[in-house]
Amino acid sequence: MINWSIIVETFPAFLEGLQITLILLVISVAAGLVLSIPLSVARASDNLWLRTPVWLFTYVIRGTPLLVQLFIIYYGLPQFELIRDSALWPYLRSPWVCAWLAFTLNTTAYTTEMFAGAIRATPMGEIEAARALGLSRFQVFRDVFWPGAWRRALPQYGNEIVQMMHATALASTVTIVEILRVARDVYTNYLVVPESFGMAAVFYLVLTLILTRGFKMLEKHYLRHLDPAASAAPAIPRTDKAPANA
Amino acid sequence: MFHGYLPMILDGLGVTLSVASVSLLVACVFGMVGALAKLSASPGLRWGATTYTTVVRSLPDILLMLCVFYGGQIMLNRLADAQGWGYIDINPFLAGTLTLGFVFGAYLTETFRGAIMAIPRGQIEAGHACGLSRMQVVRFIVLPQMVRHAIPGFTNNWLVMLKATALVSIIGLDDMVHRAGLASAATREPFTFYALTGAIYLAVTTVSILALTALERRFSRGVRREVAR
Amino acid sequence: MTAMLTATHIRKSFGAVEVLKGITLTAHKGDVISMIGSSGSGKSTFLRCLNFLERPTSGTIAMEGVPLDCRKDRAGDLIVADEATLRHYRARVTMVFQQFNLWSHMTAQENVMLGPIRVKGLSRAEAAERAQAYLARVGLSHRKDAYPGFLSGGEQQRVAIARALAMEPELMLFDEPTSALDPELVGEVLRVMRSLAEEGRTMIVVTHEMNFARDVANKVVFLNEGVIGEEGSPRDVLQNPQTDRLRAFLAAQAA
Amino acid sequence: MTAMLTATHIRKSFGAVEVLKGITLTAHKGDVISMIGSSGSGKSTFLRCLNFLERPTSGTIAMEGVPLDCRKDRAGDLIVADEATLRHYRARVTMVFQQFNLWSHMTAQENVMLGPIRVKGLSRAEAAERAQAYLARVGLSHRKDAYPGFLSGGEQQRVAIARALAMEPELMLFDEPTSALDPELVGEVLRVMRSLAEEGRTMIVVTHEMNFARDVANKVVFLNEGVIGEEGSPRDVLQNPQTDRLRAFLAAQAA
Amino acid sequence: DTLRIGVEGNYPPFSLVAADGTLSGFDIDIANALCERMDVTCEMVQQEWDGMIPALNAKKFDIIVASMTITEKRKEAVDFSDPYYDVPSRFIAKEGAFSGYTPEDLNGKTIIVLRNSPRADYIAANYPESDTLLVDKETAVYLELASGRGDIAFGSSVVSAESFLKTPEGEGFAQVGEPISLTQSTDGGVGIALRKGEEELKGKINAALAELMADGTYATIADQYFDFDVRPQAVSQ
Ligand SMILES: Nc1ncnc2c1ncn2[C@@H]1O[C@H](COP(=O)(O)OP(=O)(O)OP(=O)(O)O)[C@@H](O)[C@H]1O
Ligand SMILES: Nc1ncnc2c1ncn2[C@@H]1O[C@H](COP(=O)(O)OP(=O)(O)OP(=O)(O)O)[C@@H](O)[C@H]1O
Ligand SMILES: [Mg+2]
Ligand SMILES: [Mg+2]
Repeated sequence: MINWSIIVETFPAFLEGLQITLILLVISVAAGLVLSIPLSVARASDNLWLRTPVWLFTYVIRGTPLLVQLFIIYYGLPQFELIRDSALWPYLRSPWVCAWLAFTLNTTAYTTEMFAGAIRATPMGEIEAARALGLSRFQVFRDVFWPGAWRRALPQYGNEIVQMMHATALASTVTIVEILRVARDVYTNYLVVPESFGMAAVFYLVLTLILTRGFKMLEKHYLRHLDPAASAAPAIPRTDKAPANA
Repeated sequence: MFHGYLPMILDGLGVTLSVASVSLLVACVFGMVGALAKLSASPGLRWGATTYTTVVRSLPDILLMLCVFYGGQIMLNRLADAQGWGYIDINPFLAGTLTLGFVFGAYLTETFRGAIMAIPRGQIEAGHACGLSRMQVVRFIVLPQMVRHAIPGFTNNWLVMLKATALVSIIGLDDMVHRAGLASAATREPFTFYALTGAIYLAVTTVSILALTALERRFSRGVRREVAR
Repeated sequence: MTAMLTATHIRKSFGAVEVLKGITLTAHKGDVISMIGSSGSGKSTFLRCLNFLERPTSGTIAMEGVPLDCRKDRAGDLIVADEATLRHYRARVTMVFQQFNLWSHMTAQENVMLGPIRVKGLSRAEAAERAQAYLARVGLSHRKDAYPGFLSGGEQQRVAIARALAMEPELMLFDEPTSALDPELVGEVLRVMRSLAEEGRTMIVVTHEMNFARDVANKVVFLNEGVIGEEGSPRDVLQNPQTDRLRAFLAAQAA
Repeated sequence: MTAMLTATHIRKSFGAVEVLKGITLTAHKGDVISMIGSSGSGKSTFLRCLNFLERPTSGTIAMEGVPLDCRKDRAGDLIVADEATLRHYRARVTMVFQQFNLWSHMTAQENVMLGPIRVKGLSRAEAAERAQAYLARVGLSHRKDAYPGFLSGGEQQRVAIARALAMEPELMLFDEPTSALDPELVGEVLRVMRSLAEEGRTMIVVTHEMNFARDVANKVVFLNEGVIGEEGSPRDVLQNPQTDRLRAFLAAQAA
Repeated sequence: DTLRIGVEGNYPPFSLVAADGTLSGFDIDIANALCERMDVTCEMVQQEWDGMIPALNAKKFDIIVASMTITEKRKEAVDFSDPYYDVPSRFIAKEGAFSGYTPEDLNGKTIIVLRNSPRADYIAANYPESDTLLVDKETAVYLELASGRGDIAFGSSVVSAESFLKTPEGEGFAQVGEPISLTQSTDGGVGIALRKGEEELKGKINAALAELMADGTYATIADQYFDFDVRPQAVSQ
């Protein structure tokens, strides 16, 4: 059924594609994380002037397809002479920068909303307690506010990373040879589905499993304050509740 | 401004919307079957449904679309040849909607399963105890309440799927994005047409959100809203 | 006196645990049977078996002398042979639950109407009329358009009773109908049940309300670890317990 | 006797509503001042003003005779002129809250260590040692690695007290430290507070525990609608109330 | 009986989509003329270039009339009719940027070329020291050139002239050096692709093509688009 010689022949290409996929994922997610922290604080703030622009940004990005965003950046921007003549052009002409930009904008928008939700869920008392001890604003943010929000957002954040990994497949539409592009080329050349798209599916499946596992471990670490085992201690004998119908 | 390509793009919106809505129907069927399978007593069905949702959610949508589009057609052809049915065409519309429906069915499976489980078991028992048949219980008690529990997840999935229709251009369906591509090639103004497409998507998203919020309110009759947790 | 419902040698196991160990009980027309017993003794399970919400492991159930035609399911439990028979039977033997189990997306009146329309085949208009009559019967005419979420516990339970009544059943099963209620709401439900008893309705009531058992029931059954410990008139069973078990149970209830 | 903290003419308005109408209070070293008053009288607001969690509208606060240097913020409320001064002041005057407000992602010990590390500049090792000492002080050595979510309310509040103690403050503010606790857990917290008082710590305690006020405090302040209604020794205030308001309040507490 | 024809729409002047959505171009006209001659009703199915052959083999259509050059590699997957046109390829770049197009001239430069095409193979074989930017459609080659993502493009001499150099964006760009014929490596030019083994259909198409060329229909169509001979060499000789 499966033509192993094709697999042997194309496997190195897939490995290179894997490398590209991973690089795309890491640079987009890293930039998204850095950007979304301040943006989410602004998004959750009481100040209308801070909140609204960020809301607009996330609304627009989340309301349009990533593919269209990617095309606007990759094909659209060079339409303008202004951009072609600008100092940014040497960067923007690279498909890599375009894909990175589109993916970063995208993950930033989703992550910002996610973190903002977690921030809104912060128990204000914990913040006051930190202030009341004399911690500085920055210390409160670093030691109490952010760790709490991060932990609340973590399970969702794991999903976002997996989604982002899947989204990198769209880079294949702008000449970047990541896993899916390799698969499409293999398909065009050999016209076989299992050895091309099937192979790509295996790669993505394994990546997804690894990422999911990784986040499970992160959760285990970061969410140990929710884990009874982590707090196991000589239990105080509690008086049993009286039977309901006594 | 659009060099006369606006009607063609708007026509593409029609394609996009019909792809999205037909896909949604397909997804609802897959999702409902998946949810019932996951909740069924049969280990085989449960295993099948779990495999379906796990695999689909572990792969990029676009890859799944290509798999179904090419792989599905080739398999169908082989089957047709073997059975002597002659050629059976999966046109891109069918392929696109089936694929999107198949993919989002996996997401809706989870949504529906959660929604069914959110219905207190006692209400179903009360239905049986009155002498209602299984179908009647599903129709009059499970479904109407499920809708309410499912709407938030459903809204999310609809919005994601609406955006995912952009991918059908890659398998050659003549949707808005595909037409924007043709128009930009002809006019050499890609920004104009992709931005226009983005704006149309945003408008459709906005309308969807408003409509689904209204729908949710309608199905929440009889529910006491919890004030601040 | 006709035997309305006869349950014979009902057994029920969950996995390896046998919860009902052969229970035989007959309800005659007009009987008000009160079942008492400590938690876990199997009262709910028995009642649920009577309605086939739980499938008995063995035993027979007969209505007016006619045994229900049953077959074994894959797990080896009894199931009514034919869906239509089961539905017909359930319409004759309705059940009122501890947790009310009203359908939260329907108004009080719609809750009461659904059974008559779908099972008894009434028209909407007939069903509405009937629903209003039974809602009035439990004193809730003025709340007919309220959704369950906006009713107090006592009101909800009374709607649930109206829902059962609207099926015009021959026998009503009550599983601790007042124990999910705040103490101040118990009275209104008991009042309704008392008046049903006075009308001559046949009822089997699992309850912890000893006053109800004593004053309203004409028969009290004490269930203990899956078997009937004692049964008889309220006077015999409650005032003159024969076993230590029942004595201990009654003492605990009084405390 | 040195005046540790002097708050003079503290006023606080929320919008148009004046909640504190000029309150003057002096705490001397070793004082245990108990503040009582009906709900909404402004006790929490006053305590929060003392810690600048709430910005007073006007008034002055002085530590050991030295007034804090304040300026007006945009809303016209007072704010400590300089962030470093505020932090230093807060480290000297710590607060224990009704809702404990432990940091849920840190263990008991980490909760106690954070302030000393970040504000007092202790090393982790020193802070850990200190944290263990104060956790032992409140009887929770064995729970030092537990997360707040798995501590009982009483244990949480004792950790919160240890957290405040670890700052080695000169004055401790308690805002109804026991009122979020189940009755059976109140005792363990009060015992700790009582022993702190016996050590000679200076404390201001908002409380509804009349026994605590009577037995432990050396001064009781009755707040009424934003002004001090009565103040004096527990004996004078509690046993010999001068105003109808206080009499009514005490009667309600006794009921 | 309908014949379903796979066409592309992104390869002016051979095939393009007008604002009203209608297809036009040389390929389209030839396809229509063929249908008329073969006396079958035709249905045009638009397909991205990328999936053209897969779609044919998946029976989404029966033949491809989309300027598909006949190559050995493609012949492994599909059959071809006789060639129906042949045009050389050509380099295009900013005017004056390149004096020649030897591998030395283009050393280290980025050449833009259509992915999975004979031209891409040609570049890979002859310009190993150059970088390539492989794009999905022929029009994108010129979009990318105009936007500056590559230094020089290698495209169809006709497409580049008609759809790029004549447009405002093409201003300042020029063809570099001589036309390069890939006829040798491509079995005579551009053909109509069919699924393997459909000999009967192939025969009919070849017969119809020959008739079109003989009776002047072909020339009439070609004259609308080109001012030079695009007939395949095998025919023109
Ligand atoms: N679905 C089930 N699976 C397994 N065990 C069950 C199930 N339902 C009931 N049981 C067990 O059967 C026993 C009898 O339960 P049942 O609910 O009938 O008691 P009960 O007399 O109604 O008690 P209560 O007064 O608390 O309602 C209990 O030990 C219970 O744990
Ligand atoms: N942030 C705020 N904004 C507006 N009003 C407030 C705010 N905080 C407190 N108040 C009002 O100030 C008044 C005093 O509140 P405070 O919490 O100080 O009372 P308290 O004496 O502590 O009462 P309790 O015993 O209920 O805790 C109340 O009427 C309250 O509604
Ligand atoms: Mg029970
Ligand atoms: Mg207070």
